[in-house]
Amino acid sequence: MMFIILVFFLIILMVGAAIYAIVQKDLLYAVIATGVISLILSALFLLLQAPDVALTEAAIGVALTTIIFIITIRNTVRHEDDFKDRDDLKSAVK
Amino acid sequence: MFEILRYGIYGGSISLILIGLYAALTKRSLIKIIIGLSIVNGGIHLLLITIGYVKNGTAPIFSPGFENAAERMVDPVPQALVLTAIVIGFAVTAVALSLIIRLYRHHHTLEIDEIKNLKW
Amino acid sequence: MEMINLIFVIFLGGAALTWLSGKIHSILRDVVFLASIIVPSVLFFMNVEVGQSISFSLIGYELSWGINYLGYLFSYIVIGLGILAAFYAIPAMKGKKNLGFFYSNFVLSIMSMLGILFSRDLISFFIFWEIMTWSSYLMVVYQGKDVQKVGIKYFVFSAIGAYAMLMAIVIIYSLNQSMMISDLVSSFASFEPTMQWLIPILLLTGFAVKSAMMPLHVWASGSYSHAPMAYTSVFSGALSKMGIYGMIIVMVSLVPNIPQGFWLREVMAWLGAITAVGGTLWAVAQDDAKKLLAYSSVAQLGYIIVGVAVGTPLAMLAALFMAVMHGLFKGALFMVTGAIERQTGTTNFTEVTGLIRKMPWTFLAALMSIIALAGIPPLGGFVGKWMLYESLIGSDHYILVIVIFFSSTAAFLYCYKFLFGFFLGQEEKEWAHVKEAPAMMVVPMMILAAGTFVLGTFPGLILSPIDAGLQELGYAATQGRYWEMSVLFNEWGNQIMLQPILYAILGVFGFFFVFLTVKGFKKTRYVTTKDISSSGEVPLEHENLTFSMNFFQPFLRVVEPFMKRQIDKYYNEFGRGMEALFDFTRRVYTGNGQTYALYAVIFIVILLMFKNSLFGL
Amino acid sequence: MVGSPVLLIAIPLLAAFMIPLLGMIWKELVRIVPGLVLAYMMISSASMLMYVTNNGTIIETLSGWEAPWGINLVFSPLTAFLTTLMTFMGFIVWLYSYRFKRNVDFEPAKKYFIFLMMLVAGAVGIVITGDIFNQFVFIEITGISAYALTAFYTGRNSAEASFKYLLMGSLSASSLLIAIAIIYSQLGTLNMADIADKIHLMPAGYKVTALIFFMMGIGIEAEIFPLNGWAPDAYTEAPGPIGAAFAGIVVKAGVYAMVRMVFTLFDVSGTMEVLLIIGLITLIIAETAAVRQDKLKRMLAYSSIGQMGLVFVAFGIGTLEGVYAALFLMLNHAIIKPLLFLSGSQLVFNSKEKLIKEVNGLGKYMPYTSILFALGAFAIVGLPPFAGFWSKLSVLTAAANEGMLLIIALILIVSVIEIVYYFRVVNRIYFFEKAEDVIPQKPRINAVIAMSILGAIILLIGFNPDVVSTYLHNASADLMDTQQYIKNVFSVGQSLTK
Amino acid sequence: MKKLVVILLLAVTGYYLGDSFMDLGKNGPVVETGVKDFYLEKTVSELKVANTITSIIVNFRGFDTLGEVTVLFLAATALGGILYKKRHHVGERSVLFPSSPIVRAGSKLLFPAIVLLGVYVFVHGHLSPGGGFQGGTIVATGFLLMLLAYDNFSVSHNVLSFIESFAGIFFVLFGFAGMWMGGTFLENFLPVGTMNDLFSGGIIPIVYILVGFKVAAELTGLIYTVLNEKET
Repeated sequence: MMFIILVFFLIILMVGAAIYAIVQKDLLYAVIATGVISLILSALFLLLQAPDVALTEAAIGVALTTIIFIITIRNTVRHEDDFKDRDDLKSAVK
Repeated sequence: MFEILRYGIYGGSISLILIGLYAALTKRSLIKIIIGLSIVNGGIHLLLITIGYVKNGTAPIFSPGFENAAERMVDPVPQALVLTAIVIGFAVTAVALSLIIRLYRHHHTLEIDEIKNLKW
Repeated sequence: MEMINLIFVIFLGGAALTWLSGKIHSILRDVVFLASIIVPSVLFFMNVEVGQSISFSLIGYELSWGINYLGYLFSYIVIGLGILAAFYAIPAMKGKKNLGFFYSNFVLSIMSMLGILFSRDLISFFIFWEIMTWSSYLMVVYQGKDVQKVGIKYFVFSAIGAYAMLMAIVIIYSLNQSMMISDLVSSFASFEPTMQWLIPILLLTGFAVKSAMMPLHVWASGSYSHAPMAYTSVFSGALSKMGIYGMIIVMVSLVPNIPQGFWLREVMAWLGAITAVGGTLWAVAQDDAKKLLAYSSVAQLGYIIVGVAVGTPLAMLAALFMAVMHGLFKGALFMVTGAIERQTGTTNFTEVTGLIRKMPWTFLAALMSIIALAGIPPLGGFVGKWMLYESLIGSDHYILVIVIFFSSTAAFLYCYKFLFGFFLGQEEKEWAHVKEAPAMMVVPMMILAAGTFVLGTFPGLILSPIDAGLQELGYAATQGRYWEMSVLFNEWGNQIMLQPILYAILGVFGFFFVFLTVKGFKKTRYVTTKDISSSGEVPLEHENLTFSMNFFQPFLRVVEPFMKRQIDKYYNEFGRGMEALFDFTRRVYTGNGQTYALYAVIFIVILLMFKNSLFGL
Repeated sequence: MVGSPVLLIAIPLLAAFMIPLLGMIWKELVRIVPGLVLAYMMISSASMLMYVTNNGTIIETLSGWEAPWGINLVFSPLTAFLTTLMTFMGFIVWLYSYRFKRNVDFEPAKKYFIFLMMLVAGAVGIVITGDIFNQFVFIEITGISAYALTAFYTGRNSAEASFKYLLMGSLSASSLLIAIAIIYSQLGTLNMADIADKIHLMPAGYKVTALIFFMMGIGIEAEIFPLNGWAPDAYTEAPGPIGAAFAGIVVKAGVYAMVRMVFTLFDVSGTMEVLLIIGLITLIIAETAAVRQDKLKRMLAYSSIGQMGLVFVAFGIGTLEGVYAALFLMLNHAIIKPLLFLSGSQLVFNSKEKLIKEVNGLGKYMPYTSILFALGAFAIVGLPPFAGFWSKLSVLTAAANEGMLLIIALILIVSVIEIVYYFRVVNRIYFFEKAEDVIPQKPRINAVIAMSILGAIILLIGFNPDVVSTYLHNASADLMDTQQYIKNVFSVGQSLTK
Repeated sequence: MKKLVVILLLAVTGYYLGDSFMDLGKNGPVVETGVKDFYLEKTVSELKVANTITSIIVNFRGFDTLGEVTVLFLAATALGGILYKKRHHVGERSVLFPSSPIVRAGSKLLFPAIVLLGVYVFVHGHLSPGGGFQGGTIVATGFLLMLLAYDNFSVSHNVLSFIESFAGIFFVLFGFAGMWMGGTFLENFLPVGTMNDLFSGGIIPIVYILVGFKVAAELTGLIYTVLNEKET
């Protein structure tokens, strides 16, 4: 019983994190929300008796994917709808 | 009771898939699209793991002395598949993000509507 | 190796060798070119009898090559015209660039025409047909003048025809699992009626394109006038006859098996008549000799189609005789035009006039072939037209007779225009330097003109092979007694009845010729077009006063309402509309990657929603 | 028989891992070794094709567990035929792209050749594997190599094309995983033969859902209509030889996966009609879209998509003749379209925009390449006596035997459209005047050899199609016979079955 | 508007997707005995490996794993190729956030522990949860930590490519060895020891350790490449 409630709580948390990651305009927070999703996923895997998958998801999903996203954001733009140097954007898109 | 658990996890994973697809289909920022795709991957992985789950089963690892506990074990095959799938998904995500960096170098924007030099 | 294979191998190797030897020396190339046309032809006439055939199988299809009487008849046209045109081509094409291309295409198209006559199964028929199509296409675009319009138009029409034929072929193959034409003929009567209608119509579409029947003739003028004249003589004289050949096979061996099949005959006959009239009118309106001849070819093919469609034995005789004649005189006329083009650089009546003293032999050839074309006795055109009229009247097509008669009288106009515009009339100073064309060009056209003369006098020469071909197609044998069919022929021999008149006309003809040549050398004063004073005022230098300016203006003003409708325009509009449509359809590929992803989801949703109906759950 | 099927995948992997080390020894090795590997793959698969033609299917089990427990490789006449074709094309592409551009420095060259080799290896894996998840892994290998190769040129729009490809590719991966999940959840197995054996137990609804997800996942690789938006961009922006590789190798693997799934895995009625409809739509839309293109490679790309649609039409006919015709089409397309891509990219070698009007009048300056391009154009529109005619004829015959007259008419109309745009280009090459700013580029000797081989094959098949018909007959019979496939896979005790 | 359409489409997709799993939730699969029972049984009886997932990944479906490490290898290579610039400026690295001395000291302390944990995980992959992938990723996270903490911490590309190449080569060579000894590719030809013993399971631990090295090297190189990508 506890188990089921815990799983449901995690699922609801995960869906909430997903929705947050979608609606959040600041890409950095969105990425961190994705990391949270991966964390909850690994917890769920652990609860579903898949420890190996949980380990992998924790290592890859939480650490590496997030960091690569963050590096990409650092190299491009941080907010979803702000565009640096729109003026030479016109020249670039041609 | 156990069905409720199953349905709950199925619903969670499918809703994760749908949310990710929604992001991939409507968001205009490339990074958001990739985020959506990784969310879709997560949902699919959860789906696969749940398929293999049996009622209060144990992890498919034989601890000493329990060499014949096979019937209570969860299905190990989906877990193996998910391991592979996670790594592949990570590889694809990394390639996608590097492509995004190059696109930004070339187009100075992440708007997918602005990146239409090749059309028709 | 079988002789038949050997012939085609020599043709192919000759084409390749012609190309290669051009890299070494031009004389060598000319020699190889002539050899690669003449040697197989000689082999063909020496060693191939009617009825001998070879057969082999290719990915499951039984192929078989062999010649029959009808094909033998047509092979006279193809090879005779081909050899003469080949001789003519060498001086005519001198100095043009990439000649190896031209010559090897020439050889290829001769080979493909012979192959069509050889093929006894539909697959090789289609293969040779397509080779003929693209080799002639390469000839049309050879000079590089608006290839994107004329060339593409020619190839698209040919492809439509060929693909209609291909569709018919695969349907036939699915109906009786054999590609043999003989099997088709034998089992055609047992097909169900829809197929019995569909197959001949598709096949006739294919043949009608090549023989320039009316709704599908729009490629003809451009292609005939854009190809080099040395090839156009073959193109119009022999290559269009391939359509007639196929049409004869369909009309004679398939159509009679169709219940109410005569409607098809009537429709074909009327289309042919309309072709004749329209071609004639358009030819009258032209100012360029090439286009004039092109349209007149369309008209002449119209006569032939009428004869084939009516299909009584006499009509068949007439049609085939006219086919041969058309090969002769139209080849000669195109050669004449080519000679004039080579000497003067233009083929426009309003520019070049009064060449009669400059090029008398060319004029003679032109004169004879024009007489033959116009159907004046004693030359061969008369015999063919007479037989055609007689057969039409005999089979109660009175309105057709009127239409044909109108068009053949209107044909006089452009004949006269051709003759007058080039040769008669005053001389322009700018053509003072023009010389007679080299003998190698004059001799072939003279031979062709003489051929018209001979066949006009002794039509039996060609009528007997025609008769053999018709017997093969199942017509009653006439044992060479043509006078039972036509009043034209007299009892003793197959000669024309009115021999005395003939020889009287011959005398006049010869006197005319002698007088002409003698008068040519007498000292007389020749005036130019500018050497007139109309009511005291002297014309300006730049205004064009040649007689050919608006030559038949009153006549054209009369027939203008009929000629305003150009089918060509509709085709162009259609093409433009299709291109606009295509330009619209490719907008599906918006450059946006997200849209493509959306397409994917739409695809999967559609499949999911209609899965019960799609996958039969 | 040289080697065994697994070597076709293991050797390239070994070489791919080795090449970074070999590059440290001698820089030229990274160009040579892939060529050697591809040549080995070609020879070995050709010899195994001979073996299979005489002695029947080879089933190779991996890691000591026969099917359905372990992964197994199926080297049947069909897969042997496709493998030979693809490895041959891979070798041709390597031969052409050896020193294709001079000013490429070491690192990109190394990566280019590694990816080319892995592209071929992944495609071969897709074809010869007998396990759906393994097929998914190989699809991913091929996909990543393809993304990287598409994005090879920096400074062009190649990144954009590659990103579109990657977007669609990851969608396809997701839907494949979903389909695999459904299949496994119901049948508890991943082996193709096992699935084909048990599929009738599965409830129809799930079966169709799984089939649909499979169709989407593989259809993206196989360029069927609504899913092929990535294809023109990728073909256009990738290096010329890679366009040839896509047309000759990757798409073929996708088509194989599709038909193997439709013919063998699933027993759903009506799938053939769906294939037919999809193929027709793809054919018509792609060919009409190709008419108004102004970039050469883009036009070729649309034409290639259209040909794939025709292949699906031929498969959708569903009879043995239809399959035979479709395989014949695949063979011809895999020979002709690479020739067009190679010679075409040589024609527009020095131009930035790769416009069609830049080939004007190049017939005088680069005659050999031009004649090869013209040969390819003549062959692909199906003019006898070149290769394309026989495949088109067989498609039409197969359709006629089923009485599909409308489909015959549509195919022929579309061929007329095809003729229009190809002949425009050929006319431009030969009968137009060259613009001043276009610099003709003489092809290197290896490129000439590669293109000449393809041209020779076109002429050979055109004049004597019987050289390939036996293999095609075996392959089509093999594809149609599902029970034989299952029996072969399960009777691995003697791993070579007659 | 577009959003609405998308939501509708996704609703349909989700409906059918859920529908195809509902019944499974109620009354299980139609085929009760899949391949998994065989795997569980053989893992104990023949392979003597405690962790069934390890046995599946390395032995039963070892070919998948080979393909998977190839995918990682290709991804690392592709990253290098896609982000390739004519002149590398190694050293100047995009600093995500300036790290305080405490972080540096802590990461210096933590780094050996993380690497040790990773090595342990992939050495004991056949006995306990974890294995090559997990251990490799853990080691890679350790390197990531150092890379984040120290701006001038650099890994030699050559060493990384040596490690991954040799790991991959040995993986394939073990496959060939299996072919040579046992007859099929990647066959377990070494004697399987006693269960729950470190040296048991034949080639499984060796291959998994190779996979661990390869994954660690590839992920580290991947991170390193991306980190060196300074916005220009």
